[in-house]
Formats: sequence, C-alpha cells, structure tokens
Amino acid sequence: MSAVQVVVAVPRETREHERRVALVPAAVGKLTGLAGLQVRVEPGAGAAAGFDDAGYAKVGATVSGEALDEAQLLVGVQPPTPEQVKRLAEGAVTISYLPTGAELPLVRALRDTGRTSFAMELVPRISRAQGMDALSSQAMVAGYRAALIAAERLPRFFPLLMTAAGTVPPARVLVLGAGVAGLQAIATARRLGALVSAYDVRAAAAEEVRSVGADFVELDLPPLEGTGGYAREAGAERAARQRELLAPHVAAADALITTAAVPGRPAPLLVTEEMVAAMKPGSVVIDLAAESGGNVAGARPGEAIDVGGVMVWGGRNVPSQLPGQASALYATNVANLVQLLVVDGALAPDLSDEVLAGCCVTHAGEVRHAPTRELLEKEGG
Amino acid sequence: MSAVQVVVAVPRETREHERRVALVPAAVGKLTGLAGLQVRVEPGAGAAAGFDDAGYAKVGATVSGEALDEAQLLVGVQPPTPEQVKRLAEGAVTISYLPTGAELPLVRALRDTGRTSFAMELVPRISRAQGMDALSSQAMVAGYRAALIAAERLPRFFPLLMTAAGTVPPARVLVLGAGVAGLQAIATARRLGALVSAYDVRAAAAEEVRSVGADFVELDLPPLEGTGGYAREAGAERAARQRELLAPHVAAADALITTAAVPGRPAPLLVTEEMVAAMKPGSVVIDLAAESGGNVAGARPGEAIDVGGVMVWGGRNVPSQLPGQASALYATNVANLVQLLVVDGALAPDLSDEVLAGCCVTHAGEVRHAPTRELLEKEGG
Amino acid sequence: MTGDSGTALAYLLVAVCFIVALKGLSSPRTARVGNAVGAAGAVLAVVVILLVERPDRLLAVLAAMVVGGAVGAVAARRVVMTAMPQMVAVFNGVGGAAGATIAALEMVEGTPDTGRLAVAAFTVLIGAVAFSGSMVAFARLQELMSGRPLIYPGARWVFGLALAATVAAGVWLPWGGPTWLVGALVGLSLGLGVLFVLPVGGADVPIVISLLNAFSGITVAASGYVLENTLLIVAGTLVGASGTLLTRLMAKAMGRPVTNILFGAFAGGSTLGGGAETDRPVRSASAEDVAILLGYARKVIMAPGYGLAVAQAQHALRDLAGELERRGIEVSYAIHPVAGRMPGHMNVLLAEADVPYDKLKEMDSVNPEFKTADVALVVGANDVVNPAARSAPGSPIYGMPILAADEAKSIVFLKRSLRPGFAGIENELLHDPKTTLLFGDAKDSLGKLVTSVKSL
Amino acid sequence: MTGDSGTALAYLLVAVCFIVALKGLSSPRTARVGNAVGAAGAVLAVVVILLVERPDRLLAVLAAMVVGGAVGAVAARRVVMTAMPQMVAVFNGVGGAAGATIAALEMVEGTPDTGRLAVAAFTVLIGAVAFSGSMVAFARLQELMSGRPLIYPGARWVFGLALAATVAAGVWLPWGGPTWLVGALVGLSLGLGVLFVLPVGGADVPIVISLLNAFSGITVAASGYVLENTLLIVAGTLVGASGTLLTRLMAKAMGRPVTNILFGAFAGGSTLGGGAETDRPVRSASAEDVAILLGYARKVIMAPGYGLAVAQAQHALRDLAGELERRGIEVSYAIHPVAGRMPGHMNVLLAEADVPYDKLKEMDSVNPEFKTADVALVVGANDVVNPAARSAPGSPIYGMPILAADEAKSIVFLKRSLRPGFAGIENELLHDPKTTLLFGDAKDSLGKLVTSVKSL
Amino acid sequence: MDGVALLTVFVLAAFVGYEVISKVSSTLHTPLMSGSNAISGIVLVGTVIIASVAESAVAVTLALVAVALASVNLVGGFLVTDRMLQMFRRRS
Amino acid sequence: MDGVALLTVFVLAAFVGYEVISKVSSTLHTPLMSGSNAISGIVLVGTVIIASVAESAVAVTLALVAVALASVNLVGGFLVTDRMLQMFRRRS
Ligand SMILES: NC(=O)c1ccc[n+]([C@@H]2O[C@H](COP(=O)([O-])OP(=O)(O)OC[C@H]3O[C@@H](n4cnc5c(N)ncnc54)[C@H](OP(=O)(O)O)[C@@H]3O)[C@@H](O)[C@H]2O)c1
Ligand SMILES: NC(=O)c1ccc[n+]([C@@H]2O[C@H](COP(=O)([O-])OP(=O)(O)OC[C@H]3O[C@@H](n4cnc5c(N)ncnc54)[C@H](OP(=O)(O)O)[C@@H]3O)[C@@H](O)[C@H]2O)c1
Ligand SMILES: NC(=O)c1ccc[n+]([C@@H]2O[C@H](COP(=O)([O-])OP(=O)(O)OC[C@H]3O[C@@H](n4cnc5c(N)ncnc54)[C@H](O)[C@@H]3O)[C@@H](O)[C@H]2O)c1
Ligand SMILES: NC(=O)c1ccc[n+]([C@@H]2O[C@H](COP(=O)([O-])OP(=O)(O)OC[C@H]3O[C@@H](n4cnc5c(N)ncnc54)[C@H](O)[C@@H]3O)[C@@H](O)[C@H]2O)c1
Repeated sequence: MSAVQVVVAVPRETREHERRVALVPAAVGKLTGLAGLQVRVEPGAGAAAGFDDAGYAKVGATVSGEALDEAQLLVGVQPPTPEQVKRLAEGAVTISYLPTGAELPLVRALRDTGRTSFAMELVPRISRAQGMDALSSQAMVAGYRAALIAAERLPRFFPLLMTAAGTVPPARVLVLGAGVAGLQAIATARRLGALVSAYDVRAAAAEEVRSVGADFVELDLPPLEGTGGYAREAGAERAARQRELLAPHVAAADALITTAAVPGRPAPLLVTEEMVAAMKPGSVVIDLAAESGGNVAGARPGEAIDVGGVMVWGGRNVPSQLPGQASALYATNVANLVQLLVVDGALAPDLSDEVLAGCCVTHAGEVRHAPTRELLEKEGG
Repeated sequence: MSAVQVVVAVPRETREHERRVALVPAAVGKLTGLAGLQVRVEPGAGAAAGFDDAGYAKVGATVSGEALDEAQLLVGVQPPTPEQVKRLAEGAVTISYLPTGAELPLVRALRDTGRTSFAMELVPRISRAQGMDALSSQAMVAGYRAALIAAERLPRFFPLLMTAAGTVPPARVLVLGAGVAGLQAIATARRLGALVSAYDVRAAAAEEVRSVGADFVELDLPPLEGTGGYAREAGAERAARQRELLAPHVAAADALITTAAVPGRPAPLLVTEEMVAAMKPGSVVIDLAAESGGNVAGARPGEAIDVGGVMVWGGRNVPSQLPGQASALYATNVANLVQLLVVDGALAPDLSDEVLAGCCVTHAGEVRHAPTRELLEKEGG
Repeated sequence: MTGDSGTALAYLLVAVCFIVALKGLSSPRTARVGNAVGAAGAVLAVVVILLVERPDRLLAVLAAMVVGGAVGAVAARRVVMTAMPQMVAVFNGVGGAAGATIAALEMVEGTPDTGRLAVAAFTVLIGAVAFSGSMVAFARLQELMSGRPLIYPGARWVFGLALAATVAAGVWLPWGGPTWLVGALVGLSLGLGVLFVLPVGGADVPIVISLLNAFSGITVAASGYVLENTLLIVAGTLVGASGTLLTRLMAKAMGRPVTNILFGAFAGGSTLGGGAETDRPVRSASAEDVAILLGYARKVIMAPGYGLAVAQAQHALRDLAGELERRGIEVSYAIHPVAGRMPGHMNVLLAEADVPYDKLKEMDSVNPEFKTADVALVVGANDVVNPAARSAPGSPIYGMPILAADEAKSIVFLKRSLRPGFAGIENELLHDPKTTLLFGDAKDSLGKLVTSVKSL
Repeated sequence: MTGDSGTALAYLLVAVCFIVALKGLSSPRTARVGNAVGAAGAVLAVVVILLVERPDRLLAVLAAMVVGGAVGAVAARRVVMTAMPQMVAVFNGVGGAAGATIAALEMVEGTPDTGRLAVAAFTVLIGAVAFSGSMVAFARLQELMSGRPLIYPGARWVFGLALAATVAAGVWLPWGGPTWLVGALVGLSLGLGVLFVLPVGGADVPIVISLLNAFSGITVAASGYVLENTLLIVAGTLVGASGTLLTRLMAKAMGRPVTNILFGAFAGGSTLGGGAETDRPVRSASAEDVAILLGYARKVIMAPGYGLAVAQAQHALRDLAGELERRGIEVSYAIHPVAGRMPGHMNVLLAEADVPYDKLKEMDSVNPEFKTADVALVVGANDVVNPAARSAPGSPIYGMPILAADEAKSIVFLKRSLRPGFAGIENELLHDPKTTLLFGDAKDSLGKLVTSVKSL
Repeated sequence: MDGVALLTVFVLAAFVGYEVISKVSSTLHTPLMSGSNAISGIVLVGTVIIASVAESAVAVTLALVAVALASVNLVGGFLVTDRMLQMFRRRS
Repeated sequence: MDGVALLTVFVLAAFVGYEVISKVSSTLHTPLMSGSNAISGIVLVGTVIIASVAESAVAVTLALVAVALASVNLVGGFLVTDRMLQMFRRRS
C-alpha cells in the first residue's frame, strides 16, 4: 500500500432499521483489486447483513474504529451525519443515498466543508448507468418482498387448486405502480399462481406489465409521462378520477400492492380509506411507498395495521429485510460508481460525464443539483 | 323440517390454536339441500375462520348455544370433549379428527356411551375415498404454507436473478418427506424459483418428486414401503445411516422443509442438532412434523427458535393459518363422509363399506379400530 | 384404333387431371377438390371416347355404361360408412376384370405380336387375380365368409403349383400356345387370386385390398400397352405406383412387413391358433392419424393426469392446445380433482405452462361437455377416466366420480403402455372401439402431434 | 441416329438418375448423395454415347470433351465460394449455347419438317438468349460491369422491337425462310438476351440466372425434340420445370413478383433513382433459411431481450432450444444484466419456461464463447447487443458492457422491424454482413423455426 | 409408339405417383385407396375400344360386360371416395 | 416417336420436376440451381450426335465447340454443386 492510495471508508450504518452495509467483502475485493484502493471498515459494519469483520479483513480491508478519519472517500447506504463528514479528509468525496429535500442541513455541511457528494438516487436511469442504479437494485428486493409478504399474510392461497375437497380459487392481486418494484412484485405473485393485474400512469407500462404476464388495467386516462423515464405528478382532479376508476379493482382484489412514486415528490395517494374499507375482510394491502407519504391512506411505515378486517402493511426500509443480498447488490452499484470516479488510482470525478453530473449534489463548495440549490436558496442558503 | 330429520351439530372449536370450523356455510347448504339434514351451529363457530353466524343462518342452519343437545351427528375438527359427547342423542355419531393414541379417555367415553365415532385421519387413502380425505386436504394447506413461510423467513431470494448489480443465486430448498404436504411444498418452492431437491423413503417417491419438477436425492438405501401407500418406520440403524447420508444435503440447503410421518407412530427424527448446526447462518428450517415429535431435533411446535443462526420453525396446526380455505376443504371432506352415512334421510352407516370400516373407531359399544382396541386392552379397558 | 392427335391431347389432359386428383388426395384439405378434378377428367375421357371417337355399337356401349354407372352410383350412395372397405374391394375387382377382359379379347381376336401377346397374357393374369382376390376380400369383410385365415395342410404347395401353372400358361400363350389356353389362363388366374387372399388374416385384408388395387392399376397400364393407349398407361401406372407405396405405408403403420402379412399364414400356420392378440384388442395409431383426428375436430377436451407430470409435458400440451386453437378448434382442460399425485397437481403444472385459468374446467362443469366433444385427449391419465368407477362395484375406485371422457365422439389416450394407473385396475375405456391409443412418452407424443397438426 | 432399345433403356436409366438427383437436392441431408447420383447418370450417358453408339469423329469429339471437361473442372475447383453464382451463370450460358448450336446445325444441315424446324428455331432463340443473358449476368456479378440496372430512354421500345424481330425471324424460318435467317436469328437472339438482362437490378441478377437456367433446360428439351432423343427431353424438362418453380420461389423469398423483378426497370425507370433502399441494407430471410443456419450449427447462443417478454415467447424459445439440442447442437442462453425492463426479467421468463438454470450464462462468462458460436440468435433484444456501446462515445449506452453477439460466425435477429430499443439508438449490428433478420413477432418466428428445424 | 417410349411414360408416371403419395397420413389411406381405385376405372376407355372392334358375338358380349364393369368402377369409385371425404370437411 | 408421346413425356417430366422441387428451403436455392444446371449439361449427348452427323467443316467445328461447351457445363456443374454442398455436411 503506497501512501498515495485513495482511502475508502465504510461506516457502520447507524440509522434505525438499516441493516445493510455499503460494501460487502466481495465488492471490497473488487475495489482493492481492480481500482487499487485502500478500504477501511468500521467494526461491525456488516454484522446486521451477515458479514463479519473477519470476512472484510480477509479481502484486505482494515477494520478500525477510526476508519473514517482522513478518508478520501466515504461510501455509505444512508447519508452520513455531519459529524462523520467532518472526520473525512480535505476535499473528500461521499457516496450514499442522499434525499436532499430531507437532508438540507447535511447538504449545507457538505457544501461548506467543500466535500464532493454523490446521491445514489440521482444516478440517471440510462442504460449505461444501470450498473450503478441502486434504486433499481433495491426496488427489485422490495418488489419481491412485497409479493412474498402479501402471500404470507393473506389467509388464502395464491394459486388455483382443483382438489378432491373442492376447488380453491386463485387470489386476485392488484399492483399499482409498475416500475421496477412493481414489475418484480407482479412477477413474483404470478409465479405463485395468483391472478395479477396492474396499473401505472406511464405509457410504456401496459406493455411492460404484459411482458411479465399480468393483465393491465386500462383506465382510459391519459398517460403521465415525466422526464428520464419517470412518471409526472398527477393534478388533483386526475388523481381523484384515477382513484374513482380504480375503486372497483381495489375492492375485487385479495391483495393490493402499491409502489407508485414520483421522484422528488411525496408518493401519490392512490387508495383512500374508503377504498380499503370496501375490500373483503382478510385482504392484505402492502404499501411500499409508506415511507415517502404512502400510496394508501392510513398506511404506516413498519407497521401492519388492521383497517376493518383488512391488513395494511406499510413498508419501511424493505430491502433491509434481505440485508445480505440487498447489500451485495448495493455494493456492486457503489463499486461501479467508484470505478467511474477513480482515474489512475486517484479520485478524479469527471463532472462532465452525464452520469456523475446527474448524481453530484455538492462539489467544490457549490451545490450542483439544481432543485436542491433552489430549495436551499428558498430557505436562505 | 319434519321431526325425523337427522340433526347435525357443529361445535365451536375450543382447542387452543384451532381456528378452523368443521362445516362452512357452503357445506351446510350442500347437506341440507342434498342429504336433507338439519344443521345446528354453535354461535361463533366459524368466527375464527371468517364465517359469521349470519352466514350460517342464511343457508338454513340454526345458530344456537344448545346446538349439540340431542344431536344425532356431531361434526368437529378436533375431537369432542367427553362432555360434548354426553350431550348428544342416544346412539349418536361423531366425526372429527380422533388421534386415538392420545385420546384414550375419549375413546372409552365414546364406547361406553354407545356412540359411533369416525376418525378423519383413518379414512383409507384409496382413490374413491379422496373426497373425504382430510389428511390430504389439510396437508396441502400445510405444504403450501411451509414453502411460503420458508421463503418469507429466509433472508435471501428464492429465485435466480441476473441483474446489472450482480447475479443473485437461487436458494437451495431441501424437502424431506414427499407425501402430500411435501409435494405441495416442493411445487410452491419451485414456483418461486428455488432449486429444490427432495427425499422420501417410499419407492414411488422419486417419480412423484420429479413429477413436480424437483430433483430426487438418491441415497442408495432400500425403500421403506408400509401398507396403504404409507411409509414404514425405519429401524434405528437405517435411520442413523439415512441421517448420515442426508447430512451434506442438509448442510448445503438454504431452506429445509420436513414433513415425514409414519401413521400411528411418532414422526421420525431425520435431522439432528449437529446437522442443523452445519447449515449456513441465516438458513431456515420448517418442521411440519413438530407437533408429532418432530423430524428436526429441537424443533418446537408453534415456535421459531434460533439454533446457531439457523431459524428452526416448528409447525403447530399449520392449516389453521389459512383458516377459511382449510375449513372449506375440511368441510367438503366431512360433508362427503356424511353423505356416505346417510341413507334415505336416516343415519345408517354401512360398516361393511371399506371406507367406513376403515375409519370407524367405536360402534355399538365396541372399539372397532384394532390398534386402538389393543392399546385399550393393554391399559386395562 | 389410335385416335388423332386432338384425342391424344385430350387424353393427356385427362391424365393430368388424374395426377392432380392424386395430389389432392394426399392432404385432407384438398382431397375433395382433388377427387372432383379426377371425376371431371373421367367425364372428359368418356365424352371424348363417345363423341369424338364414335365407336361402333355406340348404343350398346352406352347402355352398358348406363347400367354399370347406375349400379356403381347406387352402391356408392347406399353403402353404410363401415362397409366402405368392402365396397372399394368390389369396385377394384370389377375394374381388374374389365382390364383382363380387354386383354383376353385382344389375344383371341386381335393380331398382336409376341411382345404384345406376352403383355396381354400378363394383363389377363394380374387382372383376374385382382378380380377374384377382391371378391374373396369382399366376402370376408362382409362376413359372408369367416374372417379367419383359411389354412389347410399343404397350402403352400397348392399355391405354389397354381402359381407355376398360371405362369406356364402365360408364358406358353405368346409363344404359340393354343387359343383355349386363354380360357385356361383366365381360370387359373382366378383360382390363384382366391388362393392368394384366403390365408390372409382378417385384420390384414385392407392391406391386401390395397395391393390388389395396385394390381388392377397395373392391369390397366398393361392393357393400355396392349391397346397402345397412353392414357391407360399413365393412369394405370399412377394407380399401380401409388397403390404399391400405399400398401407399404399401411403395412408400416401396422408395424409389419408386407411379405409377413401376405405370406405369413403359409409359413406353418402359426397365425392360426394364436387368438391371444385379439383377446383384448386395442387400436393404436400414429401421431399423424391422431393429428388429423384433432385437427379436424370442432371441440377437443384435454384430460391430463399423472403421466403428464411424469413426462413433464405441460409445455408440450399447451403448445398443442395453442396449435389447435389457431385452427379455430375449441379446447379446454378437464381437471379431475384427484388427477396426479397431490391435490392441485395439474394446476401447478398447467400454471407453469401458462395455461390461462379460464381454460381449466372442474369435473362437474366439464362432464356435460364431453358429449359434444369430438375428441377427448387423455394425456397420461387413467384412473380418472376409468368407467370401472361407475360400473364395477368392489373396485377400489367404484363410486369415485370420473371424467366422462367415454362420452366423447372419440377418445385418444397418450400413454406408454397398457399398464394400469395408481389404483392398479384395468381400464375398459382403453378397449373401447371409439378409443385410439398413441403409445409413447406423453412429451414425445405431444411434440409429434404439434408438428403433425401444423402440417395438416 | 436413333439408338437401339438397349441405348434407349440406358438413357432412361440416366433420366431416372437425374430425377433422383433433383429429389436429393431438395433436402440438405441428401443433397450431396443426390448430386453424386446425377453425376453418375451423366457418366453413364457419356459412356453409352461414346462406346455403344460410337459416333463418327470419335477422336475429335473426345478431344473436345476433354478440353471442355478440364476447363469446367478447373473452373469449378478454383472458384472462390463467393463467386459461385457467376460460375453457375457461365456454366448455364455455355449449356444454352450448346443447345442452340445443335438446333442451328440441324436447321442448316438436317432435313427436318416444318414442325421440327419450328421447334429448332425456338431452340436457337431460347438457347441464345440463355447464353448471352448468362454472360451479361456473369459480367455484372463479377463486377466487370456496373451492378446498377442499365436504363436508357425508350428502353422498352428497343426491347420490344428486338423481341418482335427475333420472333419474326423464328416464325419465318420454318415456313420457308432463307438459310441466312438462321444466322440472323442467332444474332438477334443473342442481342435479345443482352437487352433482357441489362435492366435488371444487381440484387435481382440471381433470380434472372435461375430463369435463364430454366431457359437452357427448355433449350435442351427442345433440342431433344429436334433430335428425337427422350433423354434430352426428360432432362431438359426436369430442369425447365424445376428452374421455373425455383425462380418463383426465389422471387417469393424476396417478396416480389417475378415480372416486377424482370420488367420493373422498363416501367419508367423508377428503380433507377431510388438509392434509399440500399442506403442501410439489411438481409432478411425466411424461417426455413434461419432453421438451416441453426440446424446445421454446432453451437448456438441465444440472446433474449425485452422483445421476448413482449411476445411472451419464452416457451417457444425453450422449444427451439430443445429441438436444437435433440440434434446434438450445443445451446446456451446469454443473459445480459439489463435485458428486459426489470432486473432479472429474463430469469423470470425463462424459469417459467423451465429452462434449467445451468443453461443461463452471465454476460462475463458467455462473452468469450461467442467467438466459437456458429450462430448468435438475438431474440427481441437490441440495446444489449448494440456495438455502439463500444464504439460510439456520446451514445446513451456508450461504456455499457454488451453481449459479444457480433463475434459469432453469424447473427440472427428476431424482431418485428428495424425500430430501435429502449435507448432509442440505431444498431449497426443489424446491418452487419454476418447478420440475418427474421422479421415478425418473436413467438411466431420461434414457432416457425421449431417447425422448420424439425423438418430438416 | 415404340416400346421404350411407352416405358419412359411408364417410369415417369410411376415417379409422379410415388412422389405424390409419399408422406400421406395413414388416416387418409382408405380414401386414397378408393380414389386411386376410381382412377383405374378409366379402363372403361379400353373396354369401349374393345367393344367397338370385337367381332364374335361372345367377344362383343364380354366386351359390353367389361364396359359395364368398368363403369361400375369409375362411377362408384369417385362417388364413394367423395362420401368418405365428407368426413374431412373443414367447418368455416 | 409421335408428337403426342413426346408431349406426354414432357408433361410427366414437368410434373416430376415440379413435385420434386416444391417446398425446398430458400437456403438450398443456389445449390439446387447449380445442380439442375449441371443436369442440363446432358445436352452433351446431343452435341456429340450432331458432331457425328455434321457435314460441312464449319458445322463440324461448331459442333465440336458445342461439345466442348456442353462438357464445361456438365463437368463444371456437378463439381461446383458438390463444393457448395460441402457446407451442409453434418458433423457426426
Ligand atoms: N391427486 C392426489 O392428491 C392423489 C394423491 C395420491 C394418489 N392419487 C391417485 O392417483 C390417481 C390419479 O389418476 P390419474 O389418471 O391422474 O393417474 P393414473 O391413474 O395413475 O394414471 C397415470 C397414467 O399415466 C401414464 N404415464 C405415466 N408416465 C407417463 C409418461 N411419461 N408418458 C405418458 N404416459 C405416462 C401411465 O400409463 P403408462 O405407464 O402406460 O404410460 C398411467 O396409466 C388416482 O387413482 C388418485 O386417487 C391422487
Ligand atoms: N433490465 C432492466 O432493469 C431495465 C429497466 C429499464 C430499462 N432497461 C433498458 O432496456 C433495454 C433492454 O435491452 P433489450 O435488448 O432487452 O431490449 P431493447 O433494446 O428495448 O430491444 C427490444 C427489441 O425487441 C423487439 N421486440 C419488441 N417486441 C417484440 C416482439 N413481440 N417480437 C419480436 N421482437 C420484439 C423490438 O424491436 P421491434 O420493435 O422491431 O420488434 C426491440 O428492438 C436496455 O436499454 C436497458 O437499459 C432495462
Ligand atoms: N434505463 C434504465 O436503465 C432503467 C433502469 C431502471 C428503471 N428504468 C425506468 O425508470 C422508470 C422508473 O422506475 P422506478 O421503479 O424507479 O419508478 P418510481 O419508483 O419512481 O415509481 C414507481 C412507479 O410508479 C408509477 N407511478 C407514479 N405515479 C403514479 C400514479 N399516480 N399512479 C400509478 N402509478 C404511478 C411510475 O410510473 C413508476 O412506474 C421506469 O420507466 C423504468 O423502466 C430505467
Ligand atoms: N389414493 C389416494 O387417494 C391418496 C390420497 C392422498 C395420498 N395418498 C398417498 O398416501 C401416501 C401418504 O401420504 P401422506 O402425505 O399422508 O404421508 P404421511 O403424512 O404419512 O408422510 C409424509 C411422507 O413422509 C414420508 N416418510 C416417512 N418416513 C420417512 C423417513 N424416515 N424419511 C423420509 N420420509 C419419510 C412418507 O413416505 C410420506 O411420503 C402417499 O403415498 C400418497 O400418495 C393417496
């Protein structure tokens, strides 16, 4: 290890309910091997995800309580604390989820200490950046879990079974929001034999839903296409109309899984309390968007509440339910991003690259992400 | 309703953890319609399974606290209490599960009060009796649940997924005991994309396992064929050898589901504590046989315990986890049996019928089931 | 009499019609049109011969034609479907007789050279054999005669001698044999035909008819040579060649070489005593046959069972259903509650193969449908369609409700053998006259069916 | 000179050899043997003509044959694979010339009647057209001449006039035309052939060669008529009929009527200016072609993408793989990490179709394999095999690792159109000379491929 | 027509017959047999010729019988084949 | 041989050619074209006959040229077809 090696620090995640870790040993090995970096890991960083310190040591990482001190690159799952940021080296770079709207103080700290910070959720959804796309990789975990939890909580069979003791009809599953998580939920529920239908506002969604074998619910509403492949927020009137048209579909469903989101905005309210109440007793609602406002009225993150006999399960850090594999996927995303940052063994982010430009929040004392900058300016810097 | 109508009574199940009910409204309708019986239901009998009293009333049943008094036919899920038996009419008939070995006092009471009793678990496993085969219908529920619980509890994906953030390998599921429950567990795990293999001692099992798409684990041990399609108990030596040969397969599994049983005997011990300890941390073991002794050492019914990082989940009344549909299936079985008992509107069990002869425990003051009779004689009457 | 070149051209056109007819007959789609083209050709030929050639004795000829045509037409209209094969035998026989008559008359009255005489003798021989053989075949199929092969001690010597005598007469004739020999040749040949067909087993008679059909084709071709008429040569050769091939194909479909069928009985009477094979007869067929049965049905009900699971043939079954549906055939799946080896076994399989749920019919709702189904396709199932459940008290399945596959217009079983299913009891339905068996692993069989249905 | 009947029989045998040869050539399995049988027939014919018939001027004839044979053999051995079509054109042309020469000499020196003279004139015409047309075709394929259709003002009038003059000469000759007309006829016919082929577009030349091939077949048949030689009639007719059908089949494979190909250019020069179609040429093929490519490969790698999911063709893909494996072909699936529209999309689909996990190869492990693959079958994928990811900085996929399908010996795309995929950028690989496109919904195309591979 | 020419015709016709029939499904065997049998009824043409040239009364009678027999074959053959083929009619 | 007989031969041969070639895959079009072209090289037989009966020197020369040309066609045709067909060889 020469003195000029870039030091990458992996903190132990401290936020509640976070069981993932930003780099798993395999990813550490990839970075030290390919990019020639030095990796330092806080003790117990991978414990909750099933990776012990010895595993990190074996691939050449230093396990140390001072891992963050003077590190040039911090890679985390959740955003670092302002205190952690201060411990880093001058001009250090951070990579993590960074929901800027909710983390304005942190953004200020990053800007004011001259850190360069990248937000994983801002990686553009373009083909070449898919290897760094943590939103996708974690949404896949969440979608799979959503379907599985629905199947496990529903006091009925998912599949159709014709038996000597009578026929068990298949469960009806409705998925609202057919992005990455929604599609995975559809596919998983279909595997289990449920009758699955789905709705989404994007124009491409119908074909995508059918491409995983489910029925698309045609509502005869105009599509809501945003930028970068995302959806746009619906006006109040259209939202209400959509709820109205969806009501009978919701009422007919045994299990409802919602995943709708619009980037940078609270999750759209797709299902009202009345719509839940109209479902059969014993039905199950899984709201993956519960943390960001909820698609379902009354859903509470991390809780399963009973609404007139219907169980409403609100997701909270769902990927942490499969912490090992979710971490492995996230770590690959991070490692791919790190490889983009490191040129000839040195940290040299090329901010003219579309991908880095897209996900860079602060750099050289400036906030580069326009919406965040505007937010800060509104709040008075 | 004429005075001569046979009165069928459905008690509210009182045993702990029992959420099923012996007749669901649809089955009540079938009996009153087809067989012309009168059905009386204890209040709240179907509540835990999601059937309210009003539903019973609607199909013509009388909902009453005195349902059992002077009834000629009692149909239950769990065996009745000796007190319940006393309330029935002279020469009444009971249908329920009746694990005679564990219920000798009840058998005595049934015999001594001259009741005719039928045990659902003794219905012969022949093709024409499949409509009355509650072991099959409930094992189907249990097998489905076993796979689903394994999938939900395992902190890994079941399916293989090749993604931009790396490849998620499929989970390996091992099923021991490929009877009705085992096959259903295999099929469900396969649907979710796991790599499934299975073992059973019966000669036909290999083909049956492959017929649901899984690999059969060939152990090069002679098959253990019992009577009536059941397995035979293994000698100590063979059992030990089987465990030894299975050990590497168990160690390689991410999820282990056991369902092995031998009728009238405690469940065979297939997996020792050492074998569990040799599994990877985070693995899951589902023992459906926990209630009858357990296939897995240390499994406790109704509990999920941690054995060195491996979760061992012991089943307890697993069909009650899908109480509505399990009840509906059971009710169909019961109704089919009742139809065999009722000739021209009167209870007239033809005990020369192979099916009724097989499952009749007591009749006309005698114990007809030979092993039970022997047990009672050994205990001195 | 060799017509002018206009007539010859017309005859050529007729020959082309016949070729087109045969072409058409080789596929069910075009068979009827083909036959019509052939008939049109025949009409053209008759018109030419009567109006253009204007033969002597026109009225007598016309009368003979009208009588013969009327007899043929009435017979063809009246015959019941099941008697078709013997009808074909009769038609074939009279055709052969006509050819033989031509040659005999030409020998007696004409002035042919040696070569032509030889061919004429050959024509008489083969035409007479076709005639008498066909008549025996007819008698046996019509049950005017026992269906059993007739074998007597020394049968092969008798046949051998008769053959030698006939050939001798045939050879002597052109090289200066006396005219009465023609009569002898006719008599001998007729006898030869009888001796030829008598020892053939009843079930093999259709193959013999096909061979005799080829013979009468050759008779026609040979008489064409005698008369120097190209049309007869071409038409006769077509029939001869296709009949020969057809005979081979039919023998192949029965899994036996032609010679074994024809001369098996001579080889020591071994087929005489053995009644075992007809003890519990079943009808097995090739994938192509079953494909035609399916491909020209209106409604097909699939009844899958454990064998589908063993063969893991669920995908293949769905493929077949898709192929049939593409042809506008109504397809559904009858799911017996205990099919397979676990509750819902068929559901698991068919869901894996992406069969839409609404195509799966429960037993109670599908059973009334079988009556209107053209084919019940039983794929690796056995107990669940075994009528013993209704009719055999004491059997382990007595009283179990079963799929009413036996009510379909025809039933096809895909299984590997005649072995019973789980309950271990024989299935009468396998021996039903409406039933056809396609032996083999279900996946293989279904694969073949898909290919064959596609190529219909 | 009409040989005795031994010779005639030998010729008949030769004709049968030729029929067998053509039969063999219609399937790749039997083609080589068939060709050998044809060659054997040809040798027999030569032996008979030289040894049995013993023509005058035997030595000179022998010498001419040796020279011609040597030239043919050397040319056939030397020619590079890509020049095969022009070689065939040359051979065809010289054959036509030979036939025309026979007829011309027979007209000048023989004493044929009017009918035979008419046929001879026809033979000269058609043989000469076959010759000169083939030579022009050769010149264009060999790039001795521009590949573009040659159109000049009034082209159709010139062609029409030449045709009329030629036909007039041909008609006059048998009805008493002077001998010098033979020379005129030859000249006119040669010119006609040139005029006939010049305006045909470069890509259509192979179809014209096929038509000229049929012409030379007819020439041979007609010269057989002139010489009263059945062998020539049969062989020539075989070639004429099969060549005509072949021409139609080839035109159909290109989706255009024959007349359009031949005379399109006369219809106003519309194909002259339009360079758009050759702008970004792609090669599309029929399912049968692709089936042969696949069925005779050693190793095939499937690269599925979003289109597979849209078409829900996973079962069909598995069927095709199964069919190929049954033929002993190594098949695997290359799964690109972002194929489809959700992570693991291909896994979900292929698991549903029961594709064993060990057949799925990750990109990194399969990429080195493409080099040794005979065919990369790209099923509804686009971006994940787009070489722009390697070569086009600035494209939205630049830098993304892709499946190295372009390194396979040949690439087949199953897609519906030339539309791009998710990233919205053109795919150079579609225009690669190694690439073949099979247009259509992936499920339909795969279904057809399964059927076609089965029938190989 | 000389012998070899007739032989050539024969060989070619045999090829055509063979080519056309090969690969026929066995379900069509019966109609095909019957259809080709009908074609051999064209021997009628031959019988008419013979009836026309016959000299003795016996010969004329025999020839006329042959005409009738051939007519039975020709007419009956095509009709019976058509009836069989009605089974294969395709619904629209 | 009379004209109609030759026509019959012609028609039958045409049927055979058509039957045999129908339903050929387009990948075989080129070898098939080349193979049938080779067959038409049998015109060699005709050229030899003509060379044998030719009278004038010009005619003899022309006929011999025709013999040579036909030989090119016959020999080259079969050989070049064989080379093309090697591509379709099946591994064992
Ligand atoms: N559903 C349940 O829960 C359950 C559980 C246990 C038992 N059972 C019993 O199982 C039986 C089910 O009836 P079933 O009709 O489905 O099955 P079955 O009566 O057992 O018959 C299955 C048939 O499939 C054929 N077969 C096996 N492998 C095949 C292959 N690879 N390809 C083609 N055919 C194959 C066998 O004939 P060949 O050997 O000749 O091929 C056999 O006759 C009932 O008796 C039922 O009571 C059911
Ligand atoms: N995997 C993920 O998580 C994910 C998520 C979102 C986006 N993406 C992006 O999606 C792309 C995936 O690449 P890809 O190669 O799989 O797909 P692709 O580039 O989108 O190409 C799909 C091709 O399939 C063809 N197609 C569509 N329907 C068809 C049908 N019914 N039959 C036959 N062909 C059909 C289309 O061509 P025709 O229209 O001509 O038929 C199209 O060119 C990448 O750019 C990736 O970044 C991936
Ligand atoms: N190019 C790539 O590499 C790539 C990778 C992954 C995802 N993507 C694309 O990104 C897009 C977003 O995927 P995501 O899962 O991150 O989306 P997301 O999490 O932002 O939203 C989830 C889904 O909710 C839907 N939605 C929003 N408002 C809704 C409403 N009112 N009602 C119903 N549905 C509503 C959205 O359309 C989206 O499909 C998709 O188009 C996906 O194909 C692209
Ligand atoms: N004919 C019918 O209608 C019908 C219906 C249902 C089931 N059956 C048959 O009944 C039989 C029993 O089914 P079940 O599920 O009720 O059985 P079960 O519950 O008694 O036992 C479950 C499985 O454990 C297996 N087993 C026993 N000892 C074992 C050991 N030491 N190691 C591994 N496995 C062991 C048994 O073989 C059996 O397959 C099966 O053969 C089934 O096919 C028949």
